[in-house]
Amino acid sequence: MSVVTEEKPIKQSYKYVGTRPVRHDGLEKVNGKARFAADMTKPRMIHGHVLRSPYAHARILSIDTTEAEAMPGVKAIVTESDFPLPKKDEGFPHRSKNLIARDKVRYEGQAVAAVAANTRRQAKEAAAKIKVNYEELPSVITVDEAMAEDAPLVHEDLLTEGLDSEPTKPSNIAKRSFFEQGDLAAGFAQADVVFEHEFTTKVVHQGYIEPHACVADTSRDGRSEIWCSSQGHFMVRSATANMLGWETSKIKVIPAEIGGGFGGKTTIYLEPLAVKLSEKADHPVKMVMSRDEVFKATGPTPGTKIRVKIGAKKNGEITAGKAWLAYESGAFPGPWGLLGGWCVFACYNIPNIQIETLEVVVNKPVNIAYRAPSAPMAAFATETVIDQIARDIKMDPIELRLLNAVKEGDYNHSDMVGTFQRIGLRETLEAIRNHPNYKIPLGPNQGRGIATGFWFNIAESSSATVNLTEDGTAVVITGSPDIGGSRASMALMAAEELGIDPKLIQPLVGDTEAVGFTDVTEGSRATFATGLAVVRACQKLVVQLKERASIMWECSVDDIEWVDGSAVHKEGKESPLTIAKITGKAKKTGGPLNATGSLEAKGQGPAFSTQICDLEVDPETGRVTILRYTTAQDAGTAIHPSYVEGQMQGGVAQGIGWALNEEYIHSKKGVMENPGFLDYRIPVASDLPMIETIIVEVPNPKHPYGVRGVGEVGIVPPVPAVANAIHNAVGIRLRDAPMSPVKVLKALNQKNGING
Amino acid sequence: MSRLHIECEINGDDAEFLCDADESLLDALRDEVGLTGTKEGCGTGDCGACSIILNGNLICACLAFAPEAQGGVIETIEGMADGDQLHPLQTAFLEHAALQCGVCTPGVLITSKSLLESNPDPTETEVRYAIAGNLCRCTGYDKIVKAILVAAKEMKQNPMKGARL
Amino acid sequence: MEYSLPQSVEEALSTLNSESNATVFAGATDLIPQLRGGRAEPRLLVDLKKIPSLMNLSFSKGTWKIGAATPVASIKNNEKLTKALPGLSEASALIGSDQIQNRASLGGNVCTASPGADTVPSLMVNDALVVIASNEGSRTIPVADVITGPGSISLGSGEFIIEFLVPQPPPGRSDAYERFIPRTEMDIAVVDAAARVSLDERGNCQEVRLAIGAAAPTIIRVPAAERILKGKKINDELLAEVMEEASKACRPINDKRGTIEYRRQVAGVLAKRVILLAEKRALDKKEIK
Amino acid sequence: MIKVFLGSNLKNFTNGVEELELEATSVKSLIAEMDRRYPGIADALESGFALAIDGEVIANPGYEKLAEVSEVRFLSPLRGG
Repeated sequence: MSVVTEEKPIKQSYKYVGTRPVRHDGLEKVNGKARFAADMTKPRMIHGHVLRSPYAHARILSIDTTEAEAMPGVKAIVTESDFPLPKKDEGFPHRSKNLIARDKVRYEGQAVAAVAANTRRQAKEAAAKIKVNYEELPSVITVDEAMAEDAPLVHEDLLTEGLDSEPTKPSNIAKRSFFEQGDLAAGFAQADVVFEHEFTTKVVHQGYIEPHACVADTSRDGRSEIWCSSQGHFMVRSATANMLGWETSKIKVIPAEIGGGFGGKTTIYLEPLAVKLSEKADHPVKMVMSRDEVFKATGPTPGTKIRVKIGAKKNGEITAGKAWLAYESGAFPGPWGLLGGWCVFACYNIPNIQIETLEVVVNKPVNIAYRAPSAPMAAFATETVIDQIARDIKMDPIELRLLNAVKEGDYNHSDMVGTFQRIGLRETLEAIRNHPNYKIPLGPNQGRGIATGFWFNIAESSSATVNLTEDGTAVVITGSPDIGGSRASMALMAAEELGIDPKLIQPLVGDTEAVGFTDVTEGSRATFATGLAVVRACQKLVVQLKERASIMWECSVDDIEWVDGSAVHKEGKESPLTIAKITGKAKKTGGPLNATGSLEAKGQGPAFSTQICDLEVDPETGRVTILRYTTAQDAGTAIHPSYVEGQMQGGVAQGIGWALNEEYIHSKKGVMENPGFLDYRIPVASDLPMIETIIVEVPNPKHPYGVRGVGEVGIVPPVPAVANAIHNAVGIRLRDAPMSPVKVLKALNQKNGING
Repeated sequence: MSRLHIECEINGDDAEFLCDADESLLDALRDEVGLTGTKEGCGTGDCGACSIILNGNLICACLAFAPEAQGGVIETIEGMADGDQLHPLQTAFLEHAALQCGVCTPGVLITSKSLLESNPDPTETEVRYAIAGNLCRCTGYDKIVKAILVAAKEMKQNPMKGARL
Repeated sequence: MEYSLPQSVEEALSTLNSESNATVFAGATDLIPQLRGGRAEPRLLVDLKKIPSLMNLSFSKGTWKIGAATPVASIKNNEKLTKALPGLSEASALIGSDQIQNRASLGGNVCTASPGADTVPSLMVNDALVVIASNEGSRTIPVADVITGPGSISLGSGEFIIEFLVPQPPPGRSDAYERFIPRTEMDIAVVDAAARVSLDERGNCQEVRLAIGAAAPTIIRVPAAERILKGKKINDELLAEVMEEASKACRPINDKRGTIEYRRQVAGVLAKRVILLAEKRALDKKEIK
Repeated sequence: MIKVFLGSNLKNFTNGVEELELEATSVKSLIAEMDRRYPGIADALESGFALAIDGEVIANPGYEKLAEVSEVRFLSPLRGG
């Protein structure tokens, strides 16, 4: 199902954009030939294994590798002494300090040393022989523990940034941010109804199925080649070089197929260790994480504690909003609370606002992005309180949202977007209101929840090179790893520009030396920003093609039009020339035809999604079963609708997992108790219904095809949508995610006066 | 440690490899035989990315010892297509966008093939339970389930027909 | 490490005699994760799947014989067995994914001795016996006597289970199994329950058996609950008492899968549900007969 | 005259001042002027910053012209998944 608004897309109609061809990388992915990171081997390759901290917090007194070095097959060992700290602190995500422990280990699983040996078994056995003398320290695992008076310090020298007065002593709060607009007290005074509640969420992992892996081959001339999967190989190059103190150009990164990222592969973990081991051993070194290592040593999304207060008039007009958001950032400071603050009230036009955010360090892995990072937790709080207001004033929850929804020309209070251009929040709300799902009758213990979500999206730098071949096809090379079908969308945009069938386009992801610099595939930016680079390159090529045709026809370029993949003489004096005909004569008309497009993109356009969740609660066990789910999202323009739907459905599924079962469970000492897919429960196929999608198309005026990012916002509404549906089903308000059967049953017992 | 010499049939061809006694069949397939289409997502049988068929039974290759393959018959994703004739499931996955990153895809395809061989006309619920051992984090399963149902229908109508790409 | 593939019970016994640090296995679905995690370090792996009696599934003289190494998938795929012992079949069909069920065996499920082992409650309420191979010849004991605590069993180091003997229920008797997990598949039981209900001519309970898993160090029977229904027709009041006794009998722990309070409460709920389902099946069977 | 709003991370350099009014023709000259008034602020911005220029967010600003501009907001560097 698709809704197109009255406003026409930037172009009137498309020949290829909006169609659903088979993706170009599909065949290799259904026949097992696609090469992911762990599928690479090299001659003489040996294997690396990381020794990791068993403690959440401990001082490293000594590391003795003598015995390990004497173990069979061992070729090299690295510890922190092999990685002098770079002169300039790179800040978040603090890789130089995080990727190998120095004075202290700050979370269970932090790397302490790494061994390379002939076999994986030898490397693992040797690593076990490294003697690390630890002095265990008390740890802080939650926001509350970390912020308690006299809490153990994760960093003894961390002073809080952003306080009104200079901090006098170190703490676990890395940064405070504060934002105010209007007159909060006056705003709440105007309200007829005010609700204030506290919400908590746990650490949640992206859960990509492919563990991190790489092969590094460092040669004697001081250069290294890395084969790995990531969301940005240029990031891998610069981050690895920085940690090693090398010049960036000494490293070449070849992107493998990436088996899921969702933000989790926007940074590196193994690569500098592998490069160094390879340098010391003089062999290519392969390193592959186990699932246990992925959970313990890579960056999940933060646990949070959030308080939201919203006031509204009886007519539904929201008058004031106050939010306090404390986000964990793991063992080193991050930006997550601030991002949550940017999103917490972003869907609504609220005149009086106060937002305070805190970044709190804890003895857990360093958090990294996860699909619309920080927004789902903030939405959990806001959208639950909004639902409560709607129930209280007896207003339809969609009408309440429509009444207060931000629209074009409104200023985004978080400073993240600035003045909203044309946006589609209202359209997603209306699409959901008009969908049959909104009116299907519900049975006993069944409930319906609505929630909406915002994500700002990101633009950044992208490059593309397009080469035309002698047989009339186009090779489109970009620097954006394809994490969700972006090669297909690049091919469609190139096809549209060049006027040829997408089958004649070969989209590739080029290595760091084969294509221009491109930022990480993050922030839903690839189709928007890298798409712009592809469009630019193709537009240049069309100019070239017309010039070549003018040479062949001995006429003026002005007499030539580019129509449906051919040069056409405006007065019909010549038969049209296809790309193949022009490239066939390229040697005679000036040489090969190719072009590049590179830019720092702007105007990505924020995304909105509104969703309905229908579910049933088993009142005896607290089990929640999702019955139906519908999501409406503004895609701007859907380049390849199937993969837009796929992004929407994937985001919803992850959000449902977050809402119901996913969480890091830590012992009191900070040891993760569920580092595997058995007890870190991501949804399985039988847990979910079909997820109906409504693609709303409110074109982004800043993109030639109206594209806005679609990858992330889908994960924002599910947690509150589920919470609101549970309330609708059985009358309990849950404000602590995940809303597991244990918590649901406990709340039901309290409601029913049972001491469970 | 002396290594064991294992002889078996893989995707219709005779194969032999050397392995350790406690090496997983998954490691042997990937590292000794070079068939990297079968993936490791967890190593504990919880994700299904390493699904293969051993002696007619769907299993997780990470939860079998390599020596157990001695004299056995193994089917992996690399043997699913018949030459350039794709299996109808492969075609349906491509046509219905049932994959995103593609790392779970080999396992899901092998599991679906096993399902349709024992139950040619599954309901949506049967499909969902049959692939419950195959985790996919990208798709929300929606398009995977639809593609399997389409392939089942296609195979009933044209039992031997696949598509050529 | 070595791998051995004995062809007979005798060969397996002599192999085990030759190496004290040996592990027998069938499906290896628990063993391999243990090896990977460094929780087991045997010198010899003894694969029992080539021994015919351990791979058998047959019915004779009123008794089902299920080889200890037989994949549990063959239980759920056996229509006659599923009709006779639907609860045991349900439990077998809930062990992990299809991939796991094609490997995991009853022998492994019992000998891993997890408090949440899916098939054990059903085996217990059905009076299942195990035949154990040892150097002193084979011996037969009730399933419940195999498991002595979480992860510990009464079998000696040179011993292994050959087969399970499960009596065919007469008309008027049937069983049921339910497991509570947070997802629909792929989890370990938070709490589970099996019941066997035997009805007399008037539909009263001649006998009820109830076993609860994952709610105590080992899987427990609940005699107090069983007594409540003996000789009675099942009704809501009696079931409420059964639920209470089932909850009371639990000695659960707080862990990553559930809390003490939750397990107690849901143990009662599952007890009620399996008894009602077993009763319904027993009635259906009577009518068919 | 351009109205300049500083984010919380820049307040440390301005003794808590959050709003400035100053003359500048480009982002470059704006920062130079800010650094003249509050030494060190230019260095602090070296690690990355973003701007909203009359409501339009620029993720990596540096040399934008500000001839017709009335308002500039300093934002923290952006990040997404």
